[in-house]
This record gives sequence, structure tokens and C-alpha cells, in this order.
Amino acid sequence: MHRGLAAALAAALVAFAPLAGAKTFRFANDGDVNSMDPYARNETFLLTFVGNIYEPLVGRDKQLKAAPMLATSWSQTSPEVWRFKLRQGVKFHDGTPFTDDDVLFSFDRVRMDGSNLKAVVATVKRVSKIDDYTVDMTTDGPDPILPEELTNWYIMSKSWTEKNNAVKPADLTKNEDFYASRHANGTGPFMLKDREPEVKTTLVNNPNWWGKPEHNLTEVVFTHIGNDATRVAALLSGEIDMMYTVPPQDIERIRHTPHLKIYEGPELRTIFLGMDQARDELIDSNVKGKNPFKDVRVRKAFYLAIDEKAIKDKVMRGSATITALMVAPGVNGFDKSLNQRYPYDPAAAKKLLVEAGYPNGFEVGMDCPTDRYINDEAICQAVVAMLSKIGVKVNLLAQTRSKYFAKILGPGYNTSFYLLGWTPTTYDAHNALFNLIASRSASAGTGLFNVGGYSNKRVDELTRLIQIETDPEKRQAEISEAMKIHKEEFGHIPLHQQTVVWAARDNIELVQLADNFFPLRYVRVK
Amino acid sequence: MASERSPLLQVENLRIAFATRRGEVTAVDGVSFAMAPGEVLGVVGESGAGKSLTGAAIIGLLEPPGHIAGGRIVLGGRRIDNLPAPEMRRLRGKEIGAIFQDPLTSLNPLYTVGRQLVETIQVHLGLGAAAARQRALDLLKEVGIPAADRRIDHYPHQFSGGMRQRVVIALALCANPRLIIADEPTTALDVSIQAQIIALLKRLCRDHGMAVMLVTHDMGVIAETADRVAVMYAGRLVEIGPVRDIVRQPRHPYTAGLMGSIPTIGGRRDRLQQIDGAMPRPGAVPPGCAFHPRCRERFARCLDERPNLLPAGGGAAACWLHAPAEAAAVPHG
Amino acid sequence: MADRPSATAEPLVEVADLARWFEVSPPFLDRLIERGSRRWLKAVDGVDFAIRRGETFSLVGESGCGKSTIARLVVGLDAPTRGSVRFEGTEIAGRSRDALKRIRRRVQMIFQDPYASLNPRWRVRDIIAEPIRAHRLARGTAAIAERVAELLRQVKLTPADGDKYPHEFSGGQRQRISIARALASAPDFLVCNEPTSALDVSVQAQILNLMKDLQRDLGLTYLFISHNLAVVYHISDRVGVMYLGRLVELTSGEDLFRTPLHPYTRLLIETIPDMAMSGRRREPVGGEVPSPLDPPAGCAFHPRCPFAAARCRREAPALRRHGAGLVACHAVEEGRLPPLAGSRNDDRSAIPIGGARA
Amino acid sequence: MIAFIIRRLCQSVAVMLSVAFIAFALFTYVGDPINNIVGQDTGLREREQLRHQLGLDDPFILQFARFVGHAAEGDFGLSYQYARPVSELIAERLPATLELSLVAAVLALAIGLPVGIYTGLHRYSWLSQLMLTASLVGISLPTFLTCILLILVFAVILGWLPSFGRGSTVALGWWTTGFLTIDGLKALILPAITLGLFQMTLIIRLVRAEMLEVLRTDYIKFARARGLPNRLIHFGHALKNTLVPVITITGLQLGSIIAFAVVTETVFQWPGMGLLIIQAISFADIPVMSAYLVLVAFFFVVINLIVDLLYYAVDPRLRIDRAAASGHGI
Repeated sequence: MHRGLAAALAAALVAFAPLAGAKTFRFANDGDVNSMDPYARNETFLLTFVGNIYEPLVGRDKQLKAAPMLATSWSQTSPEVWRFKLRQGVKFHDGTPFTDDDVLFSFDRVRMDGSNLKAVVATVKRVSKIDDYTVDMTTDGPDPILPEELTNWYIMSKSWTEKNNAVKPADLTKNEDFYASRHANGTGPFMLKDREPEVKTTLVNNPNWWGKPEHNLTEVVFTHIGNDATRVAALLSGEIDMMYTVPPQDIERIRHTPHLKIYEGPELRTIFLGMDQARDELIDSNVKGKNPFKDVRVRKAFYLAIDEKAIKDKVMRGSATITALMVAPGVNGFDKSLNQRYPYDPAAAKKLLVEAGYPNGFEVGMDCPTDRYINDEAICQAVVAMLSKIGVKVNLLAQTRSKYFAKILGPGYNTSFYLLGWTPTTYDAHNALFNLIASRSASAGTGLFNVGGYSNKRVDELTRLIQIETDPEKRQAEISEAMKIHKEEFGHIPLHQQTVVWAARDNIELVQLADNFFPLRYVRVK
Repeated sequence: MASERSPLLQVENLRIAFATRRGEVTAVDGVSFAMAPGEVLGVVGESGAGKSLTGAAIIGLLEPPGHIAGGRIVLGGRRIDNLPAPEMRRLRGKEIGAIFQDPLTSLNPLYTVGRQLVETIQVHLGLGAAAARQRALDLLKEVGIPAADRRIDHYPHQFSGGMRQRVVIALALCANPRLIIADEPTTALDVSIQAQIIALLKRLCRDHGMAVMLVTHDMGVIAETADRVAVMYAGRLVEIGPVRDIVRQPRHPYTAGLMGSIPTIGGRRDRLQQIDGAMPRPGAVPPGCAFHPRCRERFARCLDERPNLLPAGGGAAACWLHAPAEAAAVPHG
Repeated sequence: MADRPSATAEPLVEVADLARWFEVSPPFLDRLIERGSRRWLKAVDGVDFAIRRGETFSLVGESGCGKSTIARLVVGLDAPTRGSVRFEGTEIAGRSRDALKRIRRRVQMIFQDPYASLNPRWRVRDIIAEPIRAHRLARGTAAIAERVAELLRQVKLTPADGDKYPHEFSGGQRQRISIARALASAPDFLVCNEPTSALDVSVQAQILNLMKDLQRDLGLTYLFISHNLAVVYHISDRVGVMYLGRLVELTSGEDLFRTPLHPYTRLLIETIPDMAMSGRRREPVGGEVPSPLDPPAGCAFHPRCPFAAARCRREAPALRRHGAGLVACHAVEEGRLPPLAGSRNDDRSAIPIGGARA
Repeated sequence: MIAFIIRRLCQSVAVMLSVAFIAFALFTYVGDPINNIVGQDTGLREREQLRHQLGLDDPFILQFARFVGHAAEGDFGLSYQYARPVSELIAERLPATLELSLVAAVLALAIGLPVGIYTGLHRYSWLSQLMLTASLVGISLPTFLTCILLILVFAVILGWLPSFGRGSTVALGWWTTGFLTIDGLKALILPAITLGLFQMTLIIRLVRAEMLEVLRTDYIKFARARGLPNRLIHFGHALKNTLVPVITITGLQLGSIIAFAVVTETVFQWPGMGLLIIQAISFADIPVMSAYLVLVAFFFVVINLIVDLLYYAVDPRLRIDRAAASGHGI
């Protein structure tokens, strides 16, 4: 009788034990996770959130270095073949074991129509099964950085997707509710408990995770709070523990509020200006019959006329890292020795314009988004003011991102002068060279976001070499050479890297990464 | 006529003023008259002469900022100008009924005429629902609404203008008041309907022994309906007397001018007699006789001494023409 | 004003078969569903008359008889459904704005409520000067000011009154201002829609006298619209009596009041309160004007008419010459109508007047 | 009556069609959804392919026809942003918005009506002056500012009420309600006040003005002359006559409450349709935007219909043949 009671009590205690020590972490962001499907959108927040549930073969550690996740090791067996050894004993949240079949399936799925992560496996021709826990990936030509490129490719369960009719990524042309966008079944340290889109998404600790958890969380509640003031209020009132995006105007206030802490660090995204150097006549300028931006002196004049220090101090309120390169310090290939901006010199700029044949300056239109980057429109306005000092009249057209991108991106590239930001999703300089700097070429797939049409044969050549160069030192030299050419030709005007700013209560421990990823597995609640 | 019996209504030296930002403006000044039971007193005058205000003062419905600033009103021996609001309310409808100018707007458009009658009857007579409805029906029949048992459940807009005015009259009659203030009861009606309403009023007055104070600017209506006529000008009573005297032999120059300016059929079709100028506004009434700037017969005394009502013919006129050399003012009544 | 036409037989304004219908049908779908038909309110339905130069022609009738609609049609504020309005032989119905502009100057209107027709934010001199400027009848500030002063004197106001605003005037003075404005464009023809109904009787006398003086001095022609028979009698040369959108009698003022023919005219005259204190007992006239939406068949007056016969209920009478005037009545035509015996002071109880109709 | 309703329904369809048409014409200007759907590394060919699959390269007339055709079958397509059926998204959000709007409207009426009556009846009392001044503040504060102030006071400083969200909800079939839980009700308070405040002040001022107007009318004067007690005059006669304009404005306001909810929902992160449409606009999520606009048009149409029917209930003059009533005044 007594023993029975004691046993029941013990059972009850065990049952309630997790509750007694329950650590709930609540955080908010200005945007929602659009989907639980890891291939739905190539978007940082979606990937970092879903990355708590799903895992890639190769992940990143706290220094953003490639680190084993579902693959325990990898090596190049030939220039065009990478071999991955898979982790054994891993189970999906539904209990099914993880095998190389899931890798093969995920490879198929990520390349289907409706997937927006096709690019991450763009160089992979084929994935083949060696044994249950070994796969080979054959690339289209040598790909020295393949493991780096795979860090956002999360592995999904073959049996689960088949069972739930989610083999194909959501097809926007069909009107049906898509299972994988509201449910998730990964191998990661957290499991999806409940999802109400736009309201809240609840994760719980995965007790069967293969790794040793650094976190001490039992539950994570994520809320989307779009309005800046409300988000800050929620943090101040203690309704949330952490906020992922902090509005710049509130940083100081939060910094000086007791029990709150600001986390700041440079981001991988580089903000830069671009100029149309492709057309023979600008589409939006009073200069007719020629394109002033084809003249390197004009491009240099623009560069010298822009006081990036002032933009950092006044517009960004200090929350920016001035850059001279198109890639940030955390990106592989970044060359510190090249990262020195030409000094701000409006007098020299004015002189260059006179030399180029524009003593009275000229007029040019500028495109700018209003809701894409931190203070994007304000930066553009500052640029307009600065250029007016050297006699260039800039007509600013600031629009929401939907309209802005529709105008400036290909195939039309309907802009003369624009502001853009770029994060190399592979964490490698090649990505920026390939997309932003190499000449536009449909056949080579290069320069898709080279909106201004900068073109240099040597840079194109180097871009090709970098893609296949396997010797790290040679590769770095090639990257530096390309970056140097681009810098001296003023192909773009780099401005700064944004600062990642998070805020949290002081009882929260977390790790802030430069790629703006926020892995919950590093979070502890004191 | 009025002196034979004890008067139903006595108005003594009534003064009505409006509080404005520039101080008090007197709109009705020193008006005195009396009404006998069952008598029809016509009150005529041009707009702004104070005739409607006098009526509103008697029934206690002067709109702020207008108020009684002096004098007394006595109804059936009881002073009513200083009654507390709830008592005055009980008096209204029960002792004094009212008929307004525009039958189109006098009735609440959202309720059936029956409901409006019944509520009035119940407020004053405390009848049960069925009895009140029966009385409402009787009243409608009495004022000449055909098919009253059907029409009682109709809404005001379903009645023509003349029929609506009959309903208004029925409403005024609900509690059998001793006095009815009828403010321009025919002005808004078509000519052929006016005659019907006048005839109805006369008949009711006779049958119920009600006194009617008939406020109108239409001398034709007065001539046919009233026993006596009071003529007002610029807030003052300028002449009062039997209707035949006033119409045929006006004693006050203003009354005479007024009568002369009415076009008549069969009369001369040349020029109408006209009084030049316009009536002074309240607050701008000249000293002495208020009419003297427009009066062709004025003399020195008229300019600075205000005439009281003086006996003239069968009635009285506030005009120095009727003063004996050393006459003292004779109060009327 | 050199060429002052006198009252001649030549008409200034001619109205023929004039009609104005307003559609009051329920919406199409309702008609479709409820099987209703289109409904018309025949505010004016086939009216003919001519106004001679220099005369005063009056239209009299109760509210809703269509007299105001005719006023609007005659000045071109509204377009007729049928028929014509000619001014000096020129058709004005359906003319364009430009074509009407010249005629507009010569045809002016005076309204019942003078206050509503005057812009309260304008000074009187600007109100009066507006037509002068619009029609370019005088050039230069001085010339216009002089003309405005002359007009103010014509309506027995002083030129100094021009500096004031409408609200500073009494009702009668405002009506003088609107008359001055109407005269500003030097018109030949004035349409006066109930110009004295809102005025007190002593002021009414002033305005009526003024109108007579102006007519004599300026050779004006008036179309005078009123419900007040006494006023009409006083001012008119000829009178048209209207009932439910049609003319029922048209004759000289004198004749109309001495020997009214149409039973409706008789009814109207009967209802005039007796100012003479003759002591006669007036029989109140029963019945009311039917809705113009649903006029009785045949002669529209037949339900109220003591002389109605079977034909009256069936057939609408036409306006036909009878003696000196025109009358639309079967009873008159057939000689069924008892003659009016002598003057108004006779005992009139012999004429039974209509039965009540609720 | 039935003819009236049928006619209004036909009109409604026409209204909704034209709203959809205008909306589609405007969508040309909201930008290109493709760039939002695909990642930055997606190639041009794939972008074009997706554009073609979604029919975004068709002329807008064709897109419109397709939309109408599908909408007639209750199919509003898949949200570009969420990759979920729009009808489902809206069904999910609808309860939140309707509950919020309803509470806001009830609040506005429950306070606005009595205060309006009081200030109309006692126009010179100091309490009226106070309430009118307060309502002036209410009408001149932008919704956004009201939200922030309320959050600051009640959530941040006092900590009584949540600053965002809807609290926990209870599902009744597909309808989720916040009425049945304590924190659901608590979460409702601030947004409802914010949303209702403007309408409340509007109703106060409207009722007051109407009351003053009605009290000046002849039939009220005549009712006084008949000796009716004040209570009967004010609440029996005057109030009912103020109802017609109040119904009109309140009805239209209910529509605009739903529209105004966009701001309130954004600030309070209220998971309703307002929030949905804001997201959809920034994403150029055409299926969501078009469905939302049609739905809002539908609300307005329904509200108008109800308002018209209420007219009939309140005003007997409308119950008889309107044509006959218009016979006067010629």
C-alpha cells in the first residue's frame, strides 16, 4: 500500500520533473517564418528557424566554419567527386532512422519545381549511394567548396514526405493545402509542436537528438510582431525574452534599460551602389548619346563624393561596418589588405568630373528600395545629397521591394544607378563574384545580379578559375586579384556591412553569428 | 364681452426678453389682455411683432435664451408664469392645448397617429390602453377623419396636409383643454383646405367651449373666425377690440395701414395702400410710439412718450390720437 | 430702354402643348420582379398659353398643380418632355447653353424666398453687378457702380445699401435686392414665382406696388405665379387657373373674378376669406387635390365637382373658348352649369360644393 | 421588398466584380511577386518559367477572367507567400478580425450612444463639455499613436494587459474565438479600444448633433406642448428619430472598422485579415490581395443591405411605395 503510493508519487514527480525545470524561451521577429518547408524560400530567417528542426549534412560552427552535422566527415575522392560519411543512429522526430535514402530523396526534392534552393546544389550532377551511410556527390566540373555550399540544404525524411503527400515542394499554381508548409519532421535538436502562421510557432526540445545539447530549453515560442514599437514594448514588458531584429532607433533605449542587453556584430551582407555601365545611353539621365558611367573617372568621382563615414554615423547611427570590398570579413576569400576605402574627397571628385567632360555635373535617376535593408531609403537620400555637392543631380525613385526588384532586376535591368545588398549564401567570395561582378552571361549563368553590367574579361576568367581551384592558397590569390581589379575599376561602390542587432533579457545566453543565423541550440535561460 | 364673466386667461404687462451677448433684448414689451372662456381672440401682426412669442410664453415653451422678464400670466385664477417645470408640463396639453403652423412637421413621422394620440391621452387622463384608444378614435372622428378606425394606425406621411392638421387638432384636444393656442394653423395649407380647418376650429370651439388664441398674420382668417382681435407691432399691443371694429374701422394708424395693404377681390386694382419702411427689430425700437417713424399722423408727443392702450371705438388703441387733452392711460380689461 | 414695346396682340412668349413628366417608376429590377409598370408624374401635361408684351399673365393653383414647373420650363431651367416654349418666336426648349445665352439676358426669374437666392457672402452691389458683368452690359468699375446705384434706386433702396450683406436687410428689402438683380440684365420678361408669399402683408403691398411701377416704367412683361387669388386679382391682366398639370380656365382678371366659369375656379374664389365682414356663411369645400401621380380619369376635377356627369368621368375636356375666355369643362360646354347669380355678396348656398373625399 | 433585396444582391455582385476588376488593374503596380517567391540565386529562366506557370505574364484581362472563374467556384488560389490556399488563410484570419471589429463596434456604440444622448440633452452642463473635449482628443489622435500609448501604459508600465497577439483561443469548428479564455479577453481589450475609439467619438458627436437637431424640430416642440414628460420626449420621440442617420453612419463605420483594423492589427500583431493584407501587399501576394478586396467589398455590401433593411424597420415612410412618397414637392 505504502509502496504503491510512493511509486505513484515518484511516477508523478518524474512526470512533472521536466515541467518543474521547464525553460521556455520566447522570441519575436519582424517577419514570420513563411513556411516550415526547408525548400520553400531561400531566405535567412526561414532557414535559420527551420534549421532548428531540420539539419544539413554539413553545418556551421560558432565561427561559421563548416562543421559535421548529419555527415561526420567528407573528402574529395576525385576532383569531381565528394564523398560524405553519414552519421549513424540518427532518428527523425517521428522515430524513423536517418539513412542515405533520405539524402538521395532530399537531393531530388530540392531540385524539383517549387523548390527555391535549387541553386545550393547547382553544381551537383548526381548523388549516389555507396553504402547505407556513405554517399558520393558528383559535380559538374571540380567544385572545391561544395561542402560550404550545402550548409543550407536540410535533409528531409523520405518516408514521412511520402506518407503525407509532400514529396514535391508546394506548387503555387495548385490550390491545395500543403502538408510540409505547416508540419515538420527533421532530425534537429527541436521539434515542431504547434504552428499557427502569423501568430506563433512553438518548438519543444528533442530529447532523442544525436548531439549533446548546449541549450537548456524545453520549449521555444516564436512570435511574429511586425510593428517595431510593439516588438520593443513586448520586450520591455517581459512578454518576450529576445528580439531578433531591433529597430535602429530603439537600440540606445534598450541598451540603457535594466535587465536588457543588446547584441551587435557585423553581418555578412554588403550594401553597395551600382551604376549602369552596359548601355550606350543611360535610360534615365540628361546626358544623351553617351553613358557617363562607362568612364571610370565618373565612377571614381561618385565613389570619392560619398562620405561613407557620415552614412555610418548619421544614417546608420554607428551600426555598420565600413567596407571597401563586395564581401564581408566572415566570407571565405575576404582579403583584409584590400579592405581600405579610397578616402572621401569631394574636391578630387569634382575635378574628375571636369576631366571627364562634366564640369556642370549631370542628372541621373536612382532606384532604391524602402523596405529591404536597414535604412535603405535614408542611405539613398544621403547619397543624393552628397552627389549634389559635386554637381550631380540625382532623381531618387524609392519604392517598396516588390516594385523595386521588378524594375531593376533582369532581364530588363531598368536602372541607371541603384542600391543593393548581397549576402554570399555559400559564405564564399566566389558567390559574389559569380553573381554580382562577372559579366552577364546566360550561358555561363554568371552576372545575374550584375545589374549595372560591369564587365572585365580577366575577372570573368578568374571567376571561372576560382570555381574549380582546389588549392586554397592559389584560390585566395585569384580571389584577391579579381577583387583588386574590380576595386580599381570602381565596378561598384561598396558602402558597408549592416550590423546584426539583437536584444534579449539579461538572463538569456545566446550566440550571435555574422550570417544572422540564430541557432537555438546555443541558447540558455538562466 | 370679456368683462361679463371672470376671465379665463389674463396676461398682465408681459415682457419677454432674450439674453444675448450684448445684453438683454426685449422682444415683447408690456402686453396686457384677457380672454373669456370660449372666446376666439385673434392675434395679428407681421413676423417679428411678438405674437408667436406671446403664445409660447403662455404655454410655457419659450426657447432659451428667451424668457419671461416681467408681468404675470394667470389662467383660471392661477398664476402660471412662474410654475416649476414639472407642474407647467402637467398643465400643457391638459389645460392649454397647442396647434402649430406646419402639420407636416408637427407629428413624429416614426409613430402612428394612434400611438401619438394614445400616449397624450394616457399622460393626461390616466386611461387604460383600450379606453385611450377608444378616445383617440372618437377624437379622430370628431375632427373629421374619414374611416378613422383604419386611419388610426396609419403614419403621418400617409395623410394629406389637411388631414394631418386635423390630427394635430385632435392631439390638442386630447385632454379637453380650456384654452388652445393656435399658431398660424392654416398658413401652410392650400387655400381650399384653409377654409375647412377654420370651419373645424370654429365648430370645436363652439362645441367644447374652448377659448382659442389664434395667432396669424392672415387678416382674412381672423376676420372670419375671431371674436376679438389684438394687433401687435414691434413687441407691443397696439390695438385690441371686436373684430368688426378692427376690420371696418381700425383706430390705430398701423392697423389702418395693415388693413389697407391687403389686396381684396373686387377692390381697386390700382395701387395698394402701403406703409413705407419696415418694422424695427427687437432692440432697435424707437422711443415713444414704436410706430412713429412710419406713421403719417405722428405729432410731437408720439416721438418721446409711449402711448398706453386708450379706449377707442369698441376697443382700445395705443395711440395718442385717442387721448383726450388730459387723458390718463386707461388700462384695458 | 429706347424701344419700349407696349401691350400689343403680338405675343412675347408662346407656350404650346407644354408637358413635363417626371419618371417615378420603381427601379427596373423591381418592376421586373413585381410586374410593375413605368410610372410618370405628369407635373405639366399639355398646357397652351401666350403672354403678350407688357402684360401680366398669372398662373394660379394649389400646390402641386404644376405652376412652378412651368416657370422653370419657361426660363429654360428645365427641358420639357413635350411641346414648345417660344420667346419672340424663337424656340428655347432644347436649345444649347450658348443659344440660350442671349435669351437668358432678356428672361429673368424672381423666387419666393429671396434670402435663399442671394449669396450670403457677397455684398449687395456685387450680387447686382454680377449679371451686368456676365452679359457685359457695362464696362469699367465706374460704369458698373453707376448702373448698380441706378438699379438700387429703381427698387427704392439707396446706393449706400450696396455695401451691405443680404442678412442685414429685412425680407422685403431682400426681395427688392433680388428684383434689382433680375433687372440688372435689362430683361423684357420676368417670371415671378410666388414673389410675395414669404412676405408680410404690408411688405407684400410694397413689393406689389413696386412691381407695378417697374412694369409701367420699363415696359416689363410678367409671368406671375401665385396661389393667392387676391394677389393675382390685384396684379394680373389675364389669369390661367391650373389644376393637376392642366389649365382649366384662362381669361382676363376681371372676368375671372366676376364670372368664374370652371367649377374649380368657383371653388377657389369661394374659399377666399371674406374680409368684407359680410356675415355670409362659407360652406367649407370638401376634398383635397388628388395626387398628381394618380390623377382621376376623365376630367381630373370630377371627384370634387358638384356638376360631374358620366362624360366627365370618362373624357378629359379640352380648353375651349367660352365667352371672353377659355375653359375646359364639359358642364360649361353643355350649358349644364348654373350661372352665377349676381355679385359675391349674394347667398351662395345655392351652389353645392363637392363631396368630401379623403 | 423581395424585389429590393434581389436588386441589392445583383448590385452586390456588380460591385464585387468591379472591385475585383479595379484591384486587378492595380496589381500591375504593386510589383513583381516572383522576386519575393524565389531566392536570390534563382536564374532568369526559372523565374520566367514560374511567371508563366502562375500566369503572371498573361494580360491582366485574362488573369482577371481566370480569377473570376475560379472565385465563382470558391477557389481563390494559393498564397504566393505561404503556399497555402487563400480561402483557408482567410478563414483562419476572419474570426480574429470579426471578433475584434465586433467588440470595437459594440464598445463604440455602448459608450458613444449614451454619451451622445447625454451631451445632446444637457448641452450646457460641465460634464458634457468635459466629454466633448475628451472626444475631441479621441478624434484627433491618430490610431497608431493611440495604440502605442495604450501599449506603453497598460503593457509596459502597468503590465496588466498583453502588448500583442490574441492570447489563447478556443476552436469552435473552423471558427477560433478569444471570447472564452481569460487571456483571450485580456488581449482583446487594448486593440478593441484603439479600434473603437475613433468610431466612438464619431458616434458621440453624431448622436449629439442629431439629438440637437431633432430637439429643435416641430414635432418635439409639439410633443412638449402636449405635455408629454421629458423622458418620453427624449427617449421615445427624439432618440428614435436620431436613429436613421446613426444607423447609416454606424453601418458604414462598421465597414471602415474592418478596414481600419489594418493599422490596429499591425501594431498589436492581431492575427486578423488586416495583418494578412499588409503582409500580402509587401509581398505582392496577388491571390491574397484579390480575395481580401473582394471579401471586404462583400462585407460592405452586406452591411449596406442590413443598413437598408434597418431603415425599413425604423422609418415607416420607406415602407410604402417610394414613388408615391416622392410625389410631393413638384
